[in-house]
Amino acid sequence: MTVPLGAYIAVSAVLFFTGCAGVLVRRNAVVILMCVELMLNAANLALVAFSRKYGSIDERGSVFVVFVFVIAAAEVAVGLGIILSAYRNRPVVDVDEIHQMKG
Amino acid sequence: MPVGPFGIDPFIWAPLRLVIAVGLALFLILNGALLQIYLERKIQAIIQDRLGPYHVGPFGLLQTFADALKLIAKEDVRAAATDGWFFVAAPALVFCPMLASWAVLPFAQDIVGTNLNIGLLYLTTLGSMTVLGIVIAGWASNNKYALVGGLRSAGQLISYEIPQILALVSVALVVGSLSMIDITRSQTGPFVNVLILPFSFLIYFIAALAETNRTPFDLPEAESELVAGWLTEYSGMRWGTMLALSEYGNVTVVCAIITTLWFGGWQGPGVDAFPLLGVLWFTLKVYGFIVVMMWIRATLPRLRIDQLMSFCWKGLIPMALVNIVAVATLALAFPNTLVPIAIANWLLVVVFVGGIPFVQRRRLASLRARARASAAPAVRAAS
Amino acid sequence: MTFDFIEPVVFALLSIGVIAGGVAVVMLNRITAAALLMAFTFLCMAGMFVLLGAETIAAFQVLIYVGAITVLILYGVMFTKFSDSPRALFFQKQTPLAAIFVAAVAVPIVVVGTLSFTGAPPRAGGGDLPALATSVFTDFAFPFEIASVLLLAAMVGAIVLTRRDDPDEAAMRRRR
Amino acid sequence: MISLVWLIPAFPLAAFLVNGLFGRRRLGHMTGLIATGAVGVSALLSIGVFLEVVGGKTQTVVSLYRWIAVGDFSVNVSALIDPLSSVMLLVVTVVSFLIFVYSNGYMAHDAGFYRFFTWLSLFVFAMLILVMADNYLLMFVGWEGVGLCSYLLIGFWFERPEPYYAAKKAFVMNRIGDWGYTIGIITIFLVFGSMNFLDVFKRLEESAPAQATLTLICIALFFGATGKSAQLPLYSWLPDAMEGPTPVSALIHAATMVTSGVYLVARSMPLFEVAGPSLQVVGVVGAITAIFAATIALVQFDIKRVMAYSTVSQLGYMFLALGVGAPVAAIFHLATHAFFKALLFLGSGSVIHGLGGEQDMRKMGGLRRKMPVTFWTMLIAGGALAALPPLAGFWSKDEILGAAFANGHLVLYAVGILTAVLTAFYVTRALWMTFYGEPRDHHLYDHAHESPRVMTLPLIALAAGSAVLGIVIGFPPEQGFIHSFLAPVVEAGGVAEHVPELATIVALAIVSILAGVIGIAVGFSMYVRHRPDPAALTRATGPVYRILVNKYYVDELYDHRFVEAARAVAGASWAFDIHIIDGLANRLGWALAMGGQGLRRVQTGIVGNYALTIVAGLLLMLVAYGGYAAGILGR
Repeated sequence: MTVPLGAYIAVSAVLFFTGCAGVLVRRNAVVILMCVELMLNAANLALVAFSRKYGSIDERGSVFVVFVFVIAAAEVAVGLGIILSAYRNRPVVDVDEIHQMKG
Repeated sequence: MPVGPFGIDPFIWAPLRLVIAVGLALFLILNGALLQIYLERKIQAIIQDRLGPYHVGPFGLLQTFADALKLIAKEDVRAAATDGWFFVAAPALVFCPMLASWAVLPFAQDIVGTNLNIGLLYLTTLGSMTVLGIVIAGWASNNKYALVGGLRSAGQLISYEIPQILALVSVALVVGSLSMIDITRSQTGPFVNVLILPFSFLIYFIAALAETNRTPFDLPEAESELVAGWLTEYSGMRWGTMLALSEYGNVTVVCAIITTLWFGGWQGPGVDAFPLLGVLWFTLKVYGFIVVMMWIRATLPRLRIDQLMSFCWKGLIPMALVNIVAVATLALAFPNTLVPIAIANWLLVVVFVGGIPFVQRRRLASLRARARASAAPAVRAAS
Repeated sequence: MTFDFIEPVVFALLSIGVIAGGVAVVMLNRITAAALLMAFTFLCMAGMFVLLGAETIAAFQVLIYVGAITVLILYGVMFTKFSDSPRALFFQKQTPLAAIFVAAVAVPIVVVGTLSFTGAPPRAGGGDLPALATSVFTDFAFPFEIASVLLLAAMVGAIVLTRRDDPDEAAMRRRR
Repeated sequence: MISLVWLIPAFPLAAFLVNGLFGRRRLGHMTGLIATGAVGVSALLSIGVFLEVVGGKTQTVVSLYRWIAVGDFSVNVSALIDPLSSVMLLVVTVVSFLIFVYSNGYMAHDAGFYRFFTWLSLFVFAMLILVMADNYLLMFVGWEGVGLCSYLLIGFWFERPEPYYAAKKAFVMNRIGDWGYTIGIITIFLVFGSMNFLDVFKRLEESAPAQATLTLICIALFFGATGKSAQLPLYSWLPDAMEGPTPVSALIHAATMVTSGVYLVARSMPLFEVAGPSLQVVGVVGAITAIFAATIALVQFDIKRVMAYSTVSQLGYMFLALGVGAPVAAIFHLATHAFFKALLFLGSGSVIHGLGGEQDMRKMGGLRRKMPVTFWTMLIAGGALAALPPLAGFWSKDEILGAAFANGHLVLYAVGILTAVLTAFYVTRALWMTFYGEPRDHHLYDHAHESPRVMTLPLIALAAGSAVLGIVIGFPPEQGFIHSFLAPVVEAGGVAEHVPELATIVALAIVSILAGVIGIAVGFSMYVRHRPDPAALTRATGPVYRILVNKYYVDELYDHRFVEAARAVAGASWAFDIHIIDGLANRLGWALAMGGQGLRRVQTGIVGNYALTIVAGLLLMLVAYGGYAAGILGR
């Protein structure tokens, strides 16, 4: 007996929405960044699972996972850069206290 | 019922094999650490014209055993302000990846934990995991020296991973496989990879020194600046696990990688006749490199952190990139001979070794100029 | 008897680890703990990739997420001061609304996703490195280049964002 | 060798890039050497190509890459190398090379030295593209390129207003011509489904389209040609173009660019031959232009303007030749004219240089003692222009006239002869006023000096060309090398000029020699012996003279008719733009601003809220998808 695809999808979806909820409810920018990473990772799981099941031999789903890695790395680097520079101007990391762009 | 090796039911054998392998690895690590500590002290002593340990046992051979006993018996001290279970978890976080990486070290023809087809990738991966433990240790110690040490070490490890991986890539390009076994098999006879890719070996060796926090790159535990870096708050067997086991285990792993990738692994005279002889050759080569590392430690002074970083980012990484491009291009251009690659690599070695003094001189001159400029701005402005 | 029962067991453990880790990341107040648990989640995810037979992806996962991203985030945590009281950590106003929305989206997707892909299990291929590399460097060569450019841009951007130009350095530059 | 033909334009392009990028700061006067060297290499290459074509490799197509491919419309960037284009290549590169050498001396003291050579290299590149192109579109690229360079180089001294206006005028007039050209090539594509010369001509033979269409095409193309090679009605930019530096006038406005119209018509000869009256149109326009410009040239005092009008008139000759169905003669005259007219310009440039920028012939005189090389070379060139045997101009012009006569266009023939007389007269007048007689402005005369070697050597080379070129490739008349070489290309259509018998040829030759001699004689009697005295003649023919001096008031006419009209249209559209379009835009902007004021509330500035809205959007999408899935919402 082996694990059906649906199980992987379920795990991925649950993790995704956990991260989503985190992005919505947390205030600390760093934590929000972490939650975004979780969401990306969930997407990766779904991609790999699907490429395993449906993908032809050339691993297209995994290729997309590689690109997601790239995006994630870039996103963390830039996101932390933004957080740090914002923190340098005003020592807060709570995203709801950084609302100078309010209309 | 099916019968596995040694006439044991495979259902029993598979977990048994696992247990045996892990136990063997642990055994090797522990004793290796003891032996290496002894070696380190002796070699330092010889180079510094001292005697080194000589009280306990013949030639002080039992000294490290005694130390180990002391460490184990020691009381487990934990500063009150340290950070709960992080503090406890950190040593494990440092130790486990190192332990796991022994799974793919090919000691001999068939004596290997498992033959992963992405063995190299696996090793680099585990190497990168060590950082986490160190950072956590530095953080959990709740001690500024420890924190700075942890951050330094994290930055250093992350930076030096890049040239390390690039050097590995060039080998993978030439061999065409990531499995340690295939890489070893690819270099039969006298023509081991180091004759073809000396430059990537050079890069990897330097980067490996930094990866394992050996002098001249042992800034994280630079006792002159920060007491003992991220190890400050640790004592007893935690400290033992952290430093003794993990550090020396990592050194062993790195030297094993060097041996496998560039020096033909287990291969040596008479291996074909007696495969077990491979273990001997492998161990000899590995310990040869360990000794070299200790020798370097006794020889070279420690770098400053900015020198460390600028050397990595401005020196190693560009050269490693050049190396990769050259190797890849030549491998494509001459698919069935390695001679051009070898020539190019030796040239790179010459350039690198010969170039460093000039670069240093130029940097010194510019530094002096800047010093003068900052010293006498008025003069500069007038001129 | 065989080892067939291993895979589901491992999968169960891994999925528990993943989800628990994720929830902990969201709920925990201590951000360092959250970061570490995130790393744990990533590790379990890598395990899942191995279960799926994508060892390469698993290795990349550990290399990038655990080795690099977690450490970066720990840096961020250590460089920024944050308030530790649970009340301060959560949006007070929009939390219930967010919970409702997420639940509204999540439940159907999870259910549908789970139910619609039952049956045929994913085939656990062997090591996928050659296939992956082939398609990255042939069909996806152009996206690959774009991704590299993106990385470069991100690197430069991060450096520019976080460099603080100290005055005497600037003065030196002006004098030169 | 031919496969390397793309190197020929590559070198000037490289020179252009290098000079343009580094010329200002790095290179300084190196730019001249670089550009000259590059063009020299191109000249050598094209000599090789030419020899190879002579060796029998007629009509090779060197395809570089596919430029445009849209449906069935595909254009390659490829070169068509046949006798015609190889001759053009040779003329363009060699003359350019000599002029580049000359420019090194002439522009030496100019601030914009590097700019000059940058644009000049670009011009050579564009001209070569124009000549080598194997389809009308690529040719159009070169066509526009030379137009641009001519604009830039006429306005080279943009600090002064005149060059600036002249450049603008030239550009606008060229644009008018290009409009015709564009219509022509578009129609060609519509009719033949291709723009490639060979395809077009092949399909022309296969499926004979309607006469009207062909005529339209040819007239349109010819209109473009009139714009580029300064024929009536679009000639008037060329005399003003003399505001540019003299080498530019020599290269662009005498030797190469202005002849591209002739090249275009010659290239499209198969079309013109079957396109009913279009050839007659070409011939008539050419003839009128020839005599028209010649009459204006009689009374100009600016030495360069005289040359300019003579250029216009000589181009008229070439079109006349094309019109009477003698394209070979046209190309022949093109080649010889390139040499001797370039020489005349460079000579007058050297005179101007020697006199420190003075262009008015009334202030010159007696300069032959001061600058002998210039004098002798210009004398040869003048002889060639006046069609004295055995100089080059004689053979080509004689062939044109002969062809006109032989093909029964007697009116055109008469006009040609008359023009020849006038030409001989004004060239005599110009040379006399410049080099003979008493120096009229002693101050200038005393400071006059011969130009440096770098300028005189090209003069000598060109003089040699003007002297022997005709007899080398043009003798015996009607059967010379040039005929056997070019005829298969440009006379594929079959209106072969039937060769008259020797007596006729000799008679015609004598007639045209007489024409030249008469003109020269009149010139001498007027300016040496003052019989009749030019001043008196001027007074006698007051109104005519005034008309001529004022160039038939053509510019004024254009100003009134067209420029004013254009101004009116422009004003109207300006008003429309201001009031209607901008008004609309402003209203719209105002409305948007109001809306933004309203929507501002949404921007709380809190990231979490934005994320929440994203999730809400996801929820909406999910609902919609569920609706589709459940079939509630129809597809």
